[in-house]
Amino acid sequence: MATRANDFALKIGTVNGTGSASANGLLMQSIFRMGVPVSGKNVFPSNIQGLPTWYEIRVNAAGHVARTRRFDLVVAMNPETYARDIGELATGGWLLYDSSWPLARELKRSDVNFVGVPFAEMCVKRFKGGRKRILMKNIVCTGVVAALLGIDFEIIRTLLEETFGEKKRHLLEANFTAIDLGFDYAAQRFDCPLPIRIEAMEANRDSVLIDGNTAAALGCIYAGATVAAWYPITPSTSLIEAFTAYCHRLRVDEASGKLKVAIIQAEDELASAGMVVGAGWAGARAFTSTSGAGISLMTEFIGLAYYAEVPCVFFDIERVGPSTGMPTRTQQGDILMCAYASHGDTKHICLYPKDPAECFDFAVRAFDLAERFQTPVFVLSDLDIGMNDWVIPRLRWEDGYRPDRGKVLDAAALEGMDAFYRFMDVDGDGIPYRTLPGVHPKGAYFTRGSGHDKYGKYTEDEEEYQEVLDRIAVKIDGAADAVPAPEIRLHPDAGYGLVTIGGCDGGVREAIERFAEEGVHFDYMRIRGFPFSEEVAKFIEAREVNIVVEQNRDAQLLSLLALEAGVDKGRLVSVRRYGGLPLSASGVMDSVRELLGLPAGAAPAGIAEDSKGPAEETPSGAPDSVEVGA
Amino acid sequence: MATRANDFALKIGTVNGTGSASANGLLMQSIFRMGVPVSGKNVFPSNIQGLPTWYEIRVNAAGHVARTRRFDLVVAMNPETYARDIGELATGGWLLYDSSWPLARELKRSDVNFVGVPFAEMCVKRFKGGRKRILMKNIVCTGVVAALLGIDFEIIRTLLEETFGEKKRHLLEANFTAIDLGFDYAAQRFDCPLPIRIEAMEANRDSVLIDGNTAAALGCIYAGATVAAWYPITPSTSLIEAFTAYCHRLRVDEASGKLKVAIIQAEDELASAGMVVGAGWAGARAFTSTSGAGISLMTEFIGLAYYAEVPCVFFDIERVGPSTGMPTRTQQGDILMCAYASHGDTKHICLYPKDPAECFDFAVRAFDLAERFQTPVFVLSDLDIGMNDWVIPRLRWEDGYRPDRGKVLDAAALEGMDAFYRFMDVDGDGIPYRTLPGVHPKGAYFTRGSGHDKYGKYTEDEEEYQEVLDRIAVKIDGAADAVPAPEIRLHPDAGYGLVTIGGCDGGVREAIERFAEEGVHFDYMRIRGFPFSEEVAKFIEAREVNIVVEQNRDAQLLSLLALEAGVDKGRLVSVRRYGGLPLSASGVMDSVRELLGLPAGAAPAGIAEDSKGPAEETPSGAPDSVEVGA
Amino acid sequence: MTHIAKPRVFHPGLEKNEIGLTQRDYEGVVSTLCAGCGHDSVTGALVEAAWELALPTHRVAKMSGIGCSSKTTAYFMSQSHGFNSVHGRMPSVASGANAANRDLVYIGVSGDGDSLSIGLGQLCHAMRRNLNLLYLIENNGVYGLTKGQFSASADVGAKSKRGVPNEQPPIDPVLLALSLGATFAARGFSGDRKQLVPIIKAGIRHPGLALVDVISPCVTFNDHVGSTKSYAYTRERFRTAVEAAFLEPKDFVPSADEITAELEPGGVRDVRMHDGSFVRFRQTGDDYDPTDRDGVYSYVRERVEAGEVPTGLLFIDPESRDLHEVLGTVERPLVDIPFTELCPGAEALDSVMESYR
Amino acid sequence: MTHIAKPRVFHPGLEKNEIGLTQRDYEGVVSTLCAGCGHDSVTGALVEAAWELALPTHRVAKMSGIGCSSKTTAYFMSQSHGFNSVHGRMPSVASGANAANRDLVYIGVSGDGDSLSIGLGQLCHAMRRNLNLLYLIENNGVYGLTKGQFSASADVGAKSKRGVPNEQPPIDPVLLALSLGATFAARGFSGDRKQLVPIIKAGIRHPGLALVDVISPCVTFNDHVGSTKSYAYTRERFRTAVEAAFLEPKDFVPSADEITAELEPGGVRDVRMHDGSFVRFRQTGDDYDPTDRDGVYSYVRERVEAGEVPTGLLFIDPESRDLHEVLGTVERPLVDIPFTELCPGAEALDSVMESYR
Ligand SMILES: Cc1ncc(C[n+]2csc(CCOP(=O)(O)OP(=O)(O)O)c2C)c(N)n1
Ligand SMILES: Cc1ncc(C[n+]2csc(CCOP(=O)(O)OP(=O)(O)O)c2C)c(N)n1
Ligand code: SF4
Ligand code: SF4
Ligand SMILES: [Mg+2]
Ligand SMILES: [Mg+2]
Repeated sequence: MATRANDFALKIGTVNGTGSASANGLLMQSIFRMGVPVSGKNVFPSNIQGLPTWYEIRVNAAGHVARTRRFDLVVAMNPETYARDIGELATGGWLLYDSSWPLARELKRSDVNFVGVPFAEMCVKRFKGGRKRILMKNIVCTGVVAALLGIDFEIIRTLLEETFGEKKRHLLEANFTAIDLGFDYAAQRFDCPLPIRIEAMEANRDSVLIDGNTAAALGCIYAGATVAAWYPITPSTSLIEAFTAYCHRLRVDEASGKLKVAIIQAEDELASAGMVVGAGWAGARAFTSTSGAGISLMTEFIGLAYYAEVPCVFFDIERVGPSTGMPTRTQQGDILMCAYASHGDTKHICLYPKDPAECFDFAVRAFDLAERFQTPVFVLSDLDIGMNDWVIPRLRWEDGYRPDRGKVLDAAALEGMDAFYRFMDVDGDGIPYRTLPGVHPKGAYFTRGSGHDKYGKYTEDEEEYQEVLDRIAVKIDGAADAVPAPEIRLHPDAGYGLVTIGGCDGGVREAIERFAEEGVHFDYMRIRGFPFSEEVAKFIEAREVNIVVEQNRDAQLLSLLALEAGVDKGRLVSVRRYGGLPLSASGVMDSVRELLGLPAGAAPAGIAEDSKGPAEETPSGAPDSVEVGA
Repeated sequence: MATRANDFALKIGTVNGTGSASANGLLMQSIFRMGVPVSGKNVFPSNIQGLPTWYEIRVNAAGHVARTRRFDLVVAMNPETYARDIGELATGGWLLYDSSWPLARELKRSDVNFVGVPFAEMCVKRFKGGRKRILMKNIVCTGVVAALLGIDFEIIRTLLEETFGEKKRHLLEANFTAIDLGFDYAAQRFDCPLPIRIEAMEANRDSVLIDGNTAAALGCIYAGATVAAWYPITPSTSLIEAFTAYCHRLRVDEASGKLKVAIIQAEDELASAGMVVGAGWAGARAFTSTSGAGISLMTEFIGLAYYAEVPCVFFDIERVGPSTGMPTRTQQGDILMCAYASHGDTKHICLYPKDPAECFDFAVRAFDLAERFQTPVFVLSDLDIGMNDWVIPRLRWEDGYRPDRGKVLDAAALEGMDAFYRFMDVDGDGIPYRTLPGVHPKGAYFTRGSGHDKYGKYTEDEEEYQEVLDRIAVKIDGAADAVPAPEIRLHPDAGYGLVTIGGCDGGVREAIERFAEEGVHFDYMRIRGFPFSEEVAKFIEAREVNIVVEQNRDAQLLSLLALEAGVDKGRLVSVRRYGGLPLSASGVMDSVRELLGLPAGAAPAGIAEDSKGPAEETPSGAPDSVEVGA
Repeated sequence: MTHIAKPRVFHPGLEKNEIGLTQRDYEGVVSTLCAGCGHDSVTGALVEAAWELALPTHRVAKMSGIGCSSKTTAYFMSQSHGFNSVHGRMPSVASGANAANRDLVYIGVSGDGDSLSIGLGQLCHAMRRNLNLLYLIENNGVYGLTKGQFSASADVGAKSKRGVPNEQPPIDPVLLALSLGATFAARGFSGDRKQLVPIIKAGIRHPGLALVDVISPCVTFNDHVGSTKSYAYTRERFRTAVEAAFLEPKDFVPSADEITAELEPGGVRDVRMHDGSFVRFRQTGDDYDPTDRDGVYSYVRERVEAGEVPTGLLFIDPESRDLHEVLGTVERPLVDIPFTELCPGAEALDSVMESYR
Repeated sequence: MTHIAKPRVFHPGLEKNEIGLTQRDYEGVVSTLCAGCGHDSVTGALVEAAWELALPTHRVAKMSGIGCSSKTTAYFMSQSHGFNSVHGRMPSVASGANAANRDLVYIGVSGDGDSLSIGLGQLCHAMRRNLNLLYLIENNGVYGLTKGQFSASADVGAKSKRGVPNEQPPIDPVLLALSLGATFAARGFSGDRKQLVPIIKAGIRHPGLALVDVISPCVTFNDHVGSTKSYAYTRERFRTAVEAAFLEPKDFVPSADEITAELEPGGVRDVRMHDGSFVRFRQTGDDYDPTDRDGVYSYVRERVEAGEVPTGLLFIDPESRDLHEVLGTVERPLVDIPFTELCPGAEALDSVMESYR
């Protein structure tokens, strides 16, 4: 096989709770340090210890980050999943397994190469204690993989030193031993590196390797959020954990050593929602982070915040629904719920980041929008964006930034007024003026979720009630131009539009590039905010066929577009992938091919992919060979 | 003025908590007993005592029940609202007020007749004790009105006897005295009856006067519901109260005197939802009754019931939202929420009754649908339907009815099976077989809201997960032909379609009749269930312009049609009335005229109406005279 | 809650407090509750207490849920911000507001349905969090606003207006508070303003959650014979466990009895509050220690079992540490910290980024 | 919760109970919890108790919320229906099921987060409703499934794995149960199956809600030094308040000590259950009356204050009346009543209609 540097995918199958996570991270980071674009997907179970778990690494010089469905190298450390793991190996690929025990006959495949290393034996010889042996096995394995892929050994050693440093000297030693053990073993027995290999590049000089939840947490800190209320739920928990950790580093008052933030672990999601509403009302930039089930529980409070016009920010790190669903799998199933959450007539501003970079950026914007429009704002991320490590341009901050507090009247302003009316449309933009408690007697008003007129007085009069509700509608519609504009990429010869959202970006854009190689071109639009701006409608109206790609069963983005973009639904066709794994380019291509009746084109060299995928959307006839890498 | 028998509207303005309710009921019922079609709307405050409250009665030989916005007779018993009450009087109408005190100059209107009766004085003379005087004032007033309208006095006396009977002899006496007092006073001083009057008919021989919540409660009893869990919330509380009262009468076990039903007042709506889910799972026909805010709190449980496929019934007696909104006003603001409640991909069966008759019928159907499709079913009624008294055909029951329990396997069936799999699509209709706990060991399975495969086993596998979720989608779509079909009324010369839902029926159909008198014709479709059947799409597709009339701000029915009926949104135009009062024909006509650019036609004699109404939808230029009755 | 502004006739006679405000300045819009509703008396006590404490009106935040009781926040202190939130969730809204601005005086008014039925979880956790909040439960044993269904505070055997007895054990907010580690628990009666006002004042000054359960009869749905939350019943069973007076630092004179460790009837004991003010407890006959959590619990249980309604400032923990002390937040209200002190700036972000390379 | 069917090898030796089932027949799918998790021991105790009581497997309903603990309902009695509902809401789901079919044996398993944090309100109200349910809280002081945050049962001063101490007062489910009028309250330890099994058996037979708080250490996130819910800490502070044995009617022989009103150490007292079975309490040194609600409360408070973990079948109310008695529902399970007995029929409707004319 011809060498294929910096363009392949590998998958590591282990058992969770055995320390494989850190070993996987080590591998990812070392590739990143070699300056090569890389992406990792952690496919883990909703359990703490003892079940199968996988880590997928894609190395792609061109910077494609989408998940792949076939792998060139599979590291099978968990006998329980051998069969499945071997099945996902691309023809001509390599299987690395623990040869301490013979591999069952029936698992053999003639079209792939089996590489056995007696990991268990080696560890038993070299290390004492069951736990240690289990942990070190992963490191030994990393050593082998490093050798096979030609990863710069020094980088690995440096990384280990950085992680353990002087304090954990003994651990460091053990890790060194293990790494060497694996590296040497492979170096001596196999001709390393394999045709698939890492070759140093300079692509990451200005990049970082970070997950979306951490980036969002940093965004909250930089936006000046001072109150966070939360309740643990996968995959949103790490956002608050990162926020907490960084507040203890960046939000400590030198003098007193105390915190310039209040982070409250609430008893449940109803309470955390209530807390951010209360804090927003009192004048703080407040947020909560949760996942679908949490939003369901917050539904009543969301309606209150909408109607009482209280700024607050909700992060919904989506996971697979409905109900408890699959807590450790990704999906975009809350698009409709967040847009309309709560009873009665409500509509909410939503932002849809595509990666950690936008998580950081949109987090900041979310607070500005919430205060400017005095309403709840949702940031819809998902498990893939939030919990996986992504290579993104280093996050930067513009010190000139000042928060948009919106129309808040201070003491001086109030002093000069004869009377203040909370819900009056003074400027004709539907946005009333707001006062904060404790500022000035003249600013006092009564906030309520019950019927009120523009003066803030309780009412049961139809016209007084409607006047306020209609103004709120105007206000929210006005946000269309304030939310992040759609990302649009046009191609002169494009025949169709491809419309998508959030984390689908990588898979869809890669699909577009690969279709381009087949001479089929698409215009691209990624929705980044709701309410939809003019541009969204323009793009769709300008094309007969707009294929909407999203990760849910019911085409929720397409539905929202049909309802709110004021476009002809007939121009929208749907492609959905919602099994819970990040979107892959080949998955998109399969469906698009089927939709447009395109021939199954040969995949460009180097991308190992197959056409297996969710039954209902795959051209059943597609021969398995078609997409297998050369 | 020419006499106008059995075709006029009157309004009574009093203070709540003064016993006016029973007096109003007395009036309503006596008219009903005279065999004349009548409808009453109670416009009351969200408070227990001391605030203005109104009762509107419309008498209409043709059977029109929609609310009117102008009145021929206004009984102003509450000085605090004199101005407003007098303002709603139609030209040529009568104002009945308490002349114990002189009427303020500025309140006088030259185009109406003022009828003063010294109610307070009369009561002080005749009755002892403040409370008694206040209560009796309303009865005296009823006596006066009875005389003015020529209501059969014997009927009133009989009604009083029925209410108080022998047990409350003293009360009966007092009421007789009061009624006579008022009747005689009027009979002697004014030439009774007025041109607007009641003339006995035979229209009600086979009718009853009942509210929707009571009818729904009876439906639940007849459907065999055995578990009801609830939490008080206006306007849904009276449904459970009626259910409770009738269970104590119709569900008592002779032998033991115990109840064949469990009615649990839960601590909140999350709990009541959980209880109906648990009861449905255990095999009971279970329901809860609530209003918007309650549904918001039940959102998480609704998703569980959908995904775990548990039958249960939710009554949403809608009131004005968002948030606490106006608890004692009516609206149709939960259409979208109920259709899609909960995170992830969910879709729910919804039924939309138009009056108490359908509340009874649909309650029964709701349980059949819930068990047949093993899913939550929503019955969306509203405050107007639920709490106001309607004249409807006497409710009848077909003893041949047997509940549709759907696919439930009994012990015998299970005994004969090798293995039972809960979520398998055996029949290809997307509906799996179900077993009940305690029936047979072979029927045991594990119910969960987390990912599961068709065998009921926990899964995190994308294809196993999708297989189940896709089947559920098929199952729910299959309900389209099982829900109540739309009510369709065609007119040969119809140029447009008028589409509406629930309680809008009366107002819209009256508008159609009145437009017909102007030579403008409409085809009519009233949506009665979701998912939408073929017919719905056919009707809409067959017409260029379909005007969708509904009572919410955001055109929720129109949106649902655009999304789910598979029709071109361009054919749908919206008319919305959402100030919280029941829909009036003139309100509909105003908006339709504006939409279609029709001339403001003269209203047919006898209907006292004006064109005042929610600003944004009223042709501002419409001269006030136009619609005032001759 | 309809807003009917009161005629602000000028009364030269109206007494002014230290900051020059009259009680009128602490009033709200006219109540729309039923004539005779206990809640209106509680409102009166609140006005009196706030006036006596000379609270700057705009520095007070009134929090409530939904119910007749929750409506009352509109009936006092129109010059203060008020937040009438959603049913049963006032505690969380108050927690968030308090987290954002710890310097305001938070007055929460709720009902027994709002706090003990739908809101029980939030009440319990708010007590555990000990946020600085006066938490008044206007307890009438029923859901007034929804027309009189039993709430979770209805006593066993209590009869509804229709004569149906309640059979579920009641939740006694005071016992609940004691068992969950609350730092201030009291019970009053809307019919006894003299006892209630000092309790409210102490509760406002208490640095933590001050739970005050006020028996506040619902004249419309639960004031009949057979009710255990009626005026008559409460008056009859009313028992003062211990008397409490609130003393400002300036008004404080150490009492003679102070030395007497023994607390015989009439004996006095002063408990110092964090701000230097004092609560002076006077024995009423029972040997009673308002700082002994378990002792108070047993006392209340005994009296309740004996069919009495034990009242007074029943328990206070002088060591109370509020939410912010536990969270370790800065003294300054978070809302007062300028953005520049909250945003770490470009450089800091740059060094953070280093750890992601 | 992945379903790995256990190899059902035939063990001739496996003992059979009265209905001919072996313990194997009461087992579930293989646990996916961490090796050493306390919850697995509780599962074992449940299997043993169910087998000893000879429960017909299909007449048992297993109810749970969400959490590692809630997962365990899949790990016992595969031949029983199970409902793993949503987080913190098991009590309401169980209430509904119980309302529909009162004849099943309801076994609810929950966690401290599931029951005391998000689910606190539902737990409290379920206890007040006293539905017939064995309510097991597998209490480890943390949210295991979400990786170890403190739950509402974490003790003051308890240190998280990262060394951060908890400062909020804990909720003790037993004290909560006592103060809310629950009719059965016990505490066990996953490490002491001998004590736990009879408690579970008595709880299953108790006609009402039997709250059993089981200290069940989370080896992954809360079994370190500094934890107050670790195996080591619990073993060290473990104190048996009173011993309890469960006796079937047939096995019951009135004990000699029975007459001794005085309960000296070793003294025995038999409490009769509604179905004729007995719980035999044996004094362990403390003069202890398991039927004295307030006495038990004070005892538990004292021991806890003393830093101990008081365990045993702490309180039982022999007069317990369950949900159905209060609701006045018929003896027969509602699900067993044929439709024809539920539907009043056309005639009845006709007469009802008369009142609307
Ligand atoms: C989510 C929700 N459920 C139900 C209601 C209806 N509701 C309004 S007030 C109330 C009970 C109030 O009782 P309580 O708190 O005791 O106040 P009271 O009226 O007795 O003073 C209820 C159930 C509501 N507003 N919101
Ligand atoms: C509504 C909702 N919020 C949050 C979660 C996430 N969650 C799952 S289990 C759990 C806590 C479990 O703690 P506990 O009940 O103590 O069980 P343990 O794992 O400790 O046995 C949480 C917060 C969820 N599943 N649903
Ligand atoms: S109903 Fe009861 S609680 Fe409500 S205002 Fe009237 S008396 Fe007060
Ligand atoms: S995380 Fe803790 S509670 Fe969960 S299984 Fe592991 S040890 Fe048990
Ligand atoms: Mg109350
Ligand atoms: Mg736990």
